[in-house]
Amino acid sequence: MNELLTLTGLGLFSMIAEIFNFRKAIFPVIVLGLLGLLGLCYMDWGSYNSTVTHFSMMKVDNFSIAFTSVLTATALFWFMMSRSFFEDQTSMSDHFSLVLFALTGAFCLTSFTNITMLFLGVEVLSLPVYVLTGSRKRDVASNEASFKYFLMGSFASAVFLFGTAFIYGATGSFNLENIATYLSTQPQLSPLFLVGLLLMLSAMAFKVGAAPFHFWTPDVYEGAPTIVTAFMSTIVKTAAVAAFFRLFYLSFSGIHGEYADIIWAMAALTMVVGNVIAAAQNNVKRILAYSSVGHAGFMLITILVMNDFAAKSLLYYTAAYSAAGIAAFLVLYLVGSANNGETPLNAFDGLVKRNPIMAGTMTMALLSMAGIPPLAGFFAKYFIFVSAVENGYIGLVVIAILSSLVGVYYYFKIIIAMFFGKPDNLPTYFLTPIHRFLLLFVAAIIVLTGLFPDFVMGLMTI
Amino acid sequence: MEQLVKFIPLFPLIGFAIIGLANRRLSKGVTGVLATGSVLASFAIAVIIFMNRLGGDGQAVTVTLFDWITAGNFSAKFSFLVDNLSTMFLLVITGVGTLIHLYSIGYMHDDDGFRRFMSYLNLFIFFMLLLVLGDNYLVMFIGWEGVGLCSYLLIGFWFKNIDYSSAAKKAFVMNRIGDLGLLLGVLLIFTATGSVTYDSVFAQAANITIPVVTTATILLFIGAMGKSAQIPLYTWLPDAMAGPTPVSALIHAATMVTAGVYMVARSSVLYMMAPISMDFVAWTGVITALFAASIGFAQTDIKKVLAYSTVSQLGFMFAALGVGAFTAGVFHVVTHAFFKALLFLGAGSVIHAMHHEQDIRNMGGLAKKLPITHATFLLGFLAIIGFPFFSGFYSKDEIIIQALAHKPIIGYLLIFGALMTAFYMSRLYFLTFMGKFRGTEEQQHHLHESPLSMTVPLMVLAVLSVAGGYLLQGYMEHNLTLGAAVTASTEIEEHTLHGLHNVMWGVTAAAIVMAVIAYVLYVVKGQRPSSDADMKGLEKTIYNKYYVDELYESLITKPLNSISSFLSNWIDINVIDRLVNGTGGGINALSGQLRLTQSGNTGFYIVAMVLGMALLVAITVFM
Amino acid sequence: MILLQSLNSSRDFLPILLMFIVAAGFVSFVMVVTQWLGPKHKSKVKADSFECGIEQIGNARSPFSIKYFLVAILFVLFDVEVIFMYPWAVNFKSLGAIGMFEMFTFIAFLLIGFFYILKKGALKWD
Amino acid sequence: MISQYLFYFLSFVSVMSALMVVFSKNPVYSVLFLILTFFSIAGHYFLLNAQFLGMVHIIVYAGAIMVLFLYVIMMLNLNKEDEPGTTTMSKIAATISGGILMLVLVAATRSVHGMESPVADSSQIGSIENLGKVLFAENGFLLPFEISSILFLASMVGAVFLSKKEIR
Amino acid sequence: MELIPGISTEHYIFLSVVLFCIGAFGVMYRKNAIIVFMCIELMLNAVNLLLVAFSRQWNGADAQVFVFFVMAVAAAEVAVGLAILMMIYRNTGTTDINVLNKLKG
Repeated sequence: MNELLTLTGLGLFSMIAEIFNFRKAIFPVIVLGLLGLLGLCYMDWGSYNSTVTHFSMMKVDNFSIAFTSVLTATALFWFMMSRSFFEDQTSMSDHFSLVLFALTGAFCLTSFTNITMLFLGVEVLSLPVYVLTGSRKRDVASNEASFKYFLMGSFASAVFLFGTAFIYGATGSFNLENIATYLSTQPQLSPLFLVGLLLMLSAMAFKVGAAPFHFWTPDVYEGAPTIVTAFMSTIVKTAAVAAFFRLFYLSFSGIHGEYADIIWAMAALTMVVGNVIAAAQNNVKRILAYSSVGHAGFMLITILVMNDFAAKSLLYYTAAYSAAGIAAFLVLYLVGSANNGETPLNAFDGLVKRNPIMAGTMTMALLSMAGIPPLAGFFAKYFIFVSAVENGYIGLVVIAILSSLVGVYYYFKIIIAMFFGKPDNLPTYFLTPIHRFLLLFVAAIIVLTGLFPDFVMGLMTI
Repeated sequence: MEQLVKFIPLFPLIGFAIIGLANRRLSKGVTGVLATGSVLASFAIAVIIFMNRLGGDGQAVTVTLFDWITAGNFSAKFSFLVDNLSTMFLLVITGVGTLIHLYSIGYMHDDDGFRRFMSYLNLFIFFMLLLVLGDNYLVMFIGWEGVGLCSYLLIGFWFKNIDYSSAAKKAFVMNRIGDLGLLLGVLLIFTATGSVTYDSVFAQAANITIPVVTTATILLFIGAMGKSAQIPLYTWLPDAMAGPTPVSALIHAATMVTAGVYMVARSSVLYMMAPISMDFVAWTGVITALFAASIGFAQTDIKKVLAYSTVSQLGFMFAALGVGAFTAGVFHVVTHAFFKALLFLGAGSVIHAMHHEQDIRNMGGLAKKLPITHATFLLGFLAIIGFPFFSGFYSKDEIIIQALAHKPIIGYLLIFGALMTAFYMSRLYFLTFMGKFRGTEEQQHHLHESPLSMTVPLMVLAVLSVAGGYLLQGYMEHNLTLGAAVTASTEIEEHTLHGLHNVMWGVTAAAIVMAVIAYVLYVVKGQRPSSDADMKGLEKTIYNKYYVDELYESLITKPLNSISSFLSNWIDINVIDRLVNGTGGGINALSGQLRLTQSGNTGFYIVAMVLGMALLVAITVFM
Repeated sequence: MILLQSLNSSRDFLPILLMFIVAAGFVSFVMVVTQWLGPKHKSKVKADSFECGIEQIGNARSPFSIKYFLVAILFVLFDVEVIFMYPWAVNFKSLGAIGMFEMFTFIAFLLIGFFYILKKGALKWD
Repeated sequence: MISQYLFYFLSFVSVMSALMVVFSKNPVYSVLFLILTFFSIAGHYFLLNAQFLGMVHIIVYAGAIMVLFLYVIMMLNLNKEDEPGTTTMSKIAATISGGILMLVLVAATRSVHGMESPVADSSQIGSIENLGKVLFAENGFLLPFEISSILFLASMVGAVFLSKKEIR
Repeated sequence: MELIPGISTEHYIFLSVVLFCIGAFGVMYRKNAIIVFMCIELMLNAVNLLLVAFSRQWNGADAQVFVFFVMAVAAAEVAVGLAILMMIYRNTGTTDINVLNKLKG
């Protein structure tokens, strides 16, 4: 609850700070605020038992604390990476307040116990991101991305609400506990419930970008400003998938058998589609966009497995993916901003010569995403595979490993360009101290969380 | 005392960190000393541990660094297993590693990327040590991937050349195919036993059903096939010769490529339970041994010959493992590490002297100009062909004897392979060091012996190649108890083995005869491989006074040459490369089709979503 | 009356419904009557925007100001916010101080938003 | 029963006008038909005893949102009848998939059994007082209520940000 | 059971499914962005209608309160959506969603 208030306060502050000429103070205050938020998470961790609910709407348990910590840390990195981007814009406070409001929504998504909160959280998260996607107002690509995202997002919201209505019709409640109770007491499942469940499933699949509801992802990721893409692929994705997991964990796990096959097929399709299409791309931003679709598929496996270990694996996966995503998108942003915003593969040629830190961190990030040990991404995949194998989804694991093999192929396209390409007529980069620190720090995180996965996994003890 | 093992991987890691972070701030000299010194320190500890164990009871000791992962039913510790097998590998890795680091100081001294090179080498040593030290499959897998990565970085070290980087890519892709098998195998083992730690896996091995263990071991072996360059995943290794020579010596001859052998030997308990897997391993090994040897006949690049010879020798090792002679296989890993590293380093010395000329048709008569290199190379050559009492003699004979005792067909084929080895290695040796110099005037003018930092490792390795086999023979037999079942059965057949030893003398003699034939052909008759331009025309102009020559030519050399070039050109390029490239192409084609769905049209996207939704509901509700 | 009873609905809303019916009836009555009473002479020339002989170019409504649009959008937002206040106002007494605090928080948010809009100049018409 | 006839009448109006929203060539007609749909849905609300909601519905949708739509259409001068770029293919695809969705949903929800009947007389459920009590109760919808103010703030900032001219 | 005399819950479910599908159909069928938005509003109204019907059936006010939030979100979405639309209109001079297909592949 304190976390929610802090975030709201920060959002309000940055919204009006520019008016009061506090422009210079915005960034330090946000950083301090987010650090404070991490402190609050630390204090709250473990002190909540599972009975404390706030207004019967949210429950701050270790699941939500753990995911909030990951989200907050990612947001901290995100602000550090994007500071220079927004500082030369006139509307810095608009951007920052929108992002903070989105974070508020993300926090609701990790701690809700009522579908109302889930719905409002999704909307509070999505609306600012629609706007941010279109924040390059003169750029038609940015406009198009924003429009597509908005249109399909509101369509998905309508589907979500329709599903909610059916669930309410079957159970008479929006409360997740009541729904779970309904499932455990009702011998005969109402057809309304199943339809509602599937519609909600579709909408959540849309939010995490799972096939066949993934179509918005590549286009929107490509069109959005790179900084915003970084936000979407890390924070929005983490929050959405956490919400997905929480919703199904708290309410629907009683009828796991009814929808298991569907999530199985969805996960398989998502992994294959994301990774295979990425293989033929030449724009690095688009490669990362498709790879993000692929990662959503891996994350879906945890929703299929649906136990405590799966929750931990999901936490670890999102943390690893967010760290790698921040690093990769920061490098992408730096490369793109020196190249008129374009990020074709050959803009990375010989990056190792032009800036070893950027190339090194990018390599780490890509290797981690590809799942090469001992980096964090490997264990993230490994834990998910282990949990899936334990529950007998061996076929899915085979598909997952095969598609991650395809993943290695396209990640290496980028690495090869960076190491073996000829840097003709391409600029050398000079990093600001904050970016250099961020790159090195994230690279260290990728390695350290790989070596000590228990640290992240231990955050959550459901 | 075994607790010291913690420091063994630590030193190379520190070396890597210092060199990698300091970069330009360290002089080349300091860098070289630091890199070599860190591995030397590890070697010293390894020796201490080894000596200590020699006097002790030889029990395996587990040294836990920290509790690594505990999540749900899954737990793994980051711990090291010190037993006779891992100690043996430790000695080889750090020992040969030290020598090759030393050698690199001289060999790479003028290169711009000297520091980067040394840091990569240190990193490689670190991962290799993790690979052999880990007490569970997970730590091993980390080392496994890490050495692959370093190998990739080092093959592509001279990345200005586009061929090199494509070779690096090929190496990586092929290794990933193998890794897929390995990972699946480990997951399967985990499913079956609920653990990935060697001890508990082997303790529960009896509870696993035979089909599962067969599948798991074959999957593991697929990993080994990739890493140890067995058919059909071998083509990356010859291509990997694009990297600097010390890399070829260290990674692609002495250490990394034997990781597959280590892994199979480590899992010997599982393999012993699965006869089908054993057959699979043995046959893959023997086919690779013969196939690669036959390709070795026609190669003219000095490093390529050695590369095919490595593939072939690895085939020998797997054949040994496959027949249940795990100890013999590991023994051969050790001796092979000595003499093959020696041969590669010698070749490097030659290349260094010849100013990066690698074609043996342009060499010859180097014995006088490069006395140390020649002498050491000769010893290495004698070791590999199994000249009596050299190291190769002991290990190779052991393999063949065990094979004859357990799977005779494989034994006969291996004898044939040994003879082939003797021939093409002799050809290499004689063409390089004997006869007249065939290079350019300028090259001849600049011929010089390599600096001391390069020749000292050669001499040390030469000593090991000569004496290593004899010294270690007893230790191997008594202290490496792998695949206990086989050892027991061999004792029963003691008298048979004795007879087989006598057979081996005949084989050795035959090998020497092969060498002599090569001597006659390439030195006395001065025959040499025709140049690329007139491969067919020139063959007839070589004088053919003796009927024997012609007979030999038409009966042996020509068929062998044509088979060899057929295998290397046709199968390599048309079958295996096409298979590898075809997979990539297939994915690209599929990708090209799939991306059409991403039409950019919002209306279409929503139609797809609606249909998806309808499908979900229809499937769940109506089925 | 019978109709409304059969709807089971509360009679409190009867006047409102009647008002709607009267309003709708009046509008439709006027529209029908004007159609019926007014003279109808349709011609192409008469439908033209201008009758000065020059062909019209473009459309009369092409230039627009974004400011007006912004005002309309903000109106919608505040309009919807107000609907939350009816239930609060009706229950004002029973909700007590806590309810007061809740609504004040809500209104404070609104005011911050309003302040932001004012300072951003979103409501300036020129 | 008169309520039955009223239901069918309102349903007919809402479905027909909804279809007309989709099929009208002129966007202004679409808006007007949508308003008609909203009124008929408000009628359903009254029918279902959700009196306050019905009024709010009219205020919000017909009174504010649809005015905004109409305003935008007028401002952008979209009262033209042509709609370029619509291919027959896409129309067919839309019709088929819309039809499939309806078919599947109707079939899936057709056999609703075991619905409990209302516990007591529910005429006061939809009253302002009752809704206010639920909305502002401690264990009611207080938190979403406050969160929705954040939503409004976010959309205000977003709308202002996107519409505002960039200062050069 | 009967929500109102002669009319059962199934009737309302059927009605809102039909309205929802008409809305979804309109989203796919029309290419004018404004009308597409309107069709989404239609879908939301189908949801509201269903919620109100269920509220009557369960005798629960929470569904009606939920409808408030749906309305609030609809208003916020419309505000943002129309702002995006105006921005696009300023840059491209059209509201045809077929024009917006540059990002693909």
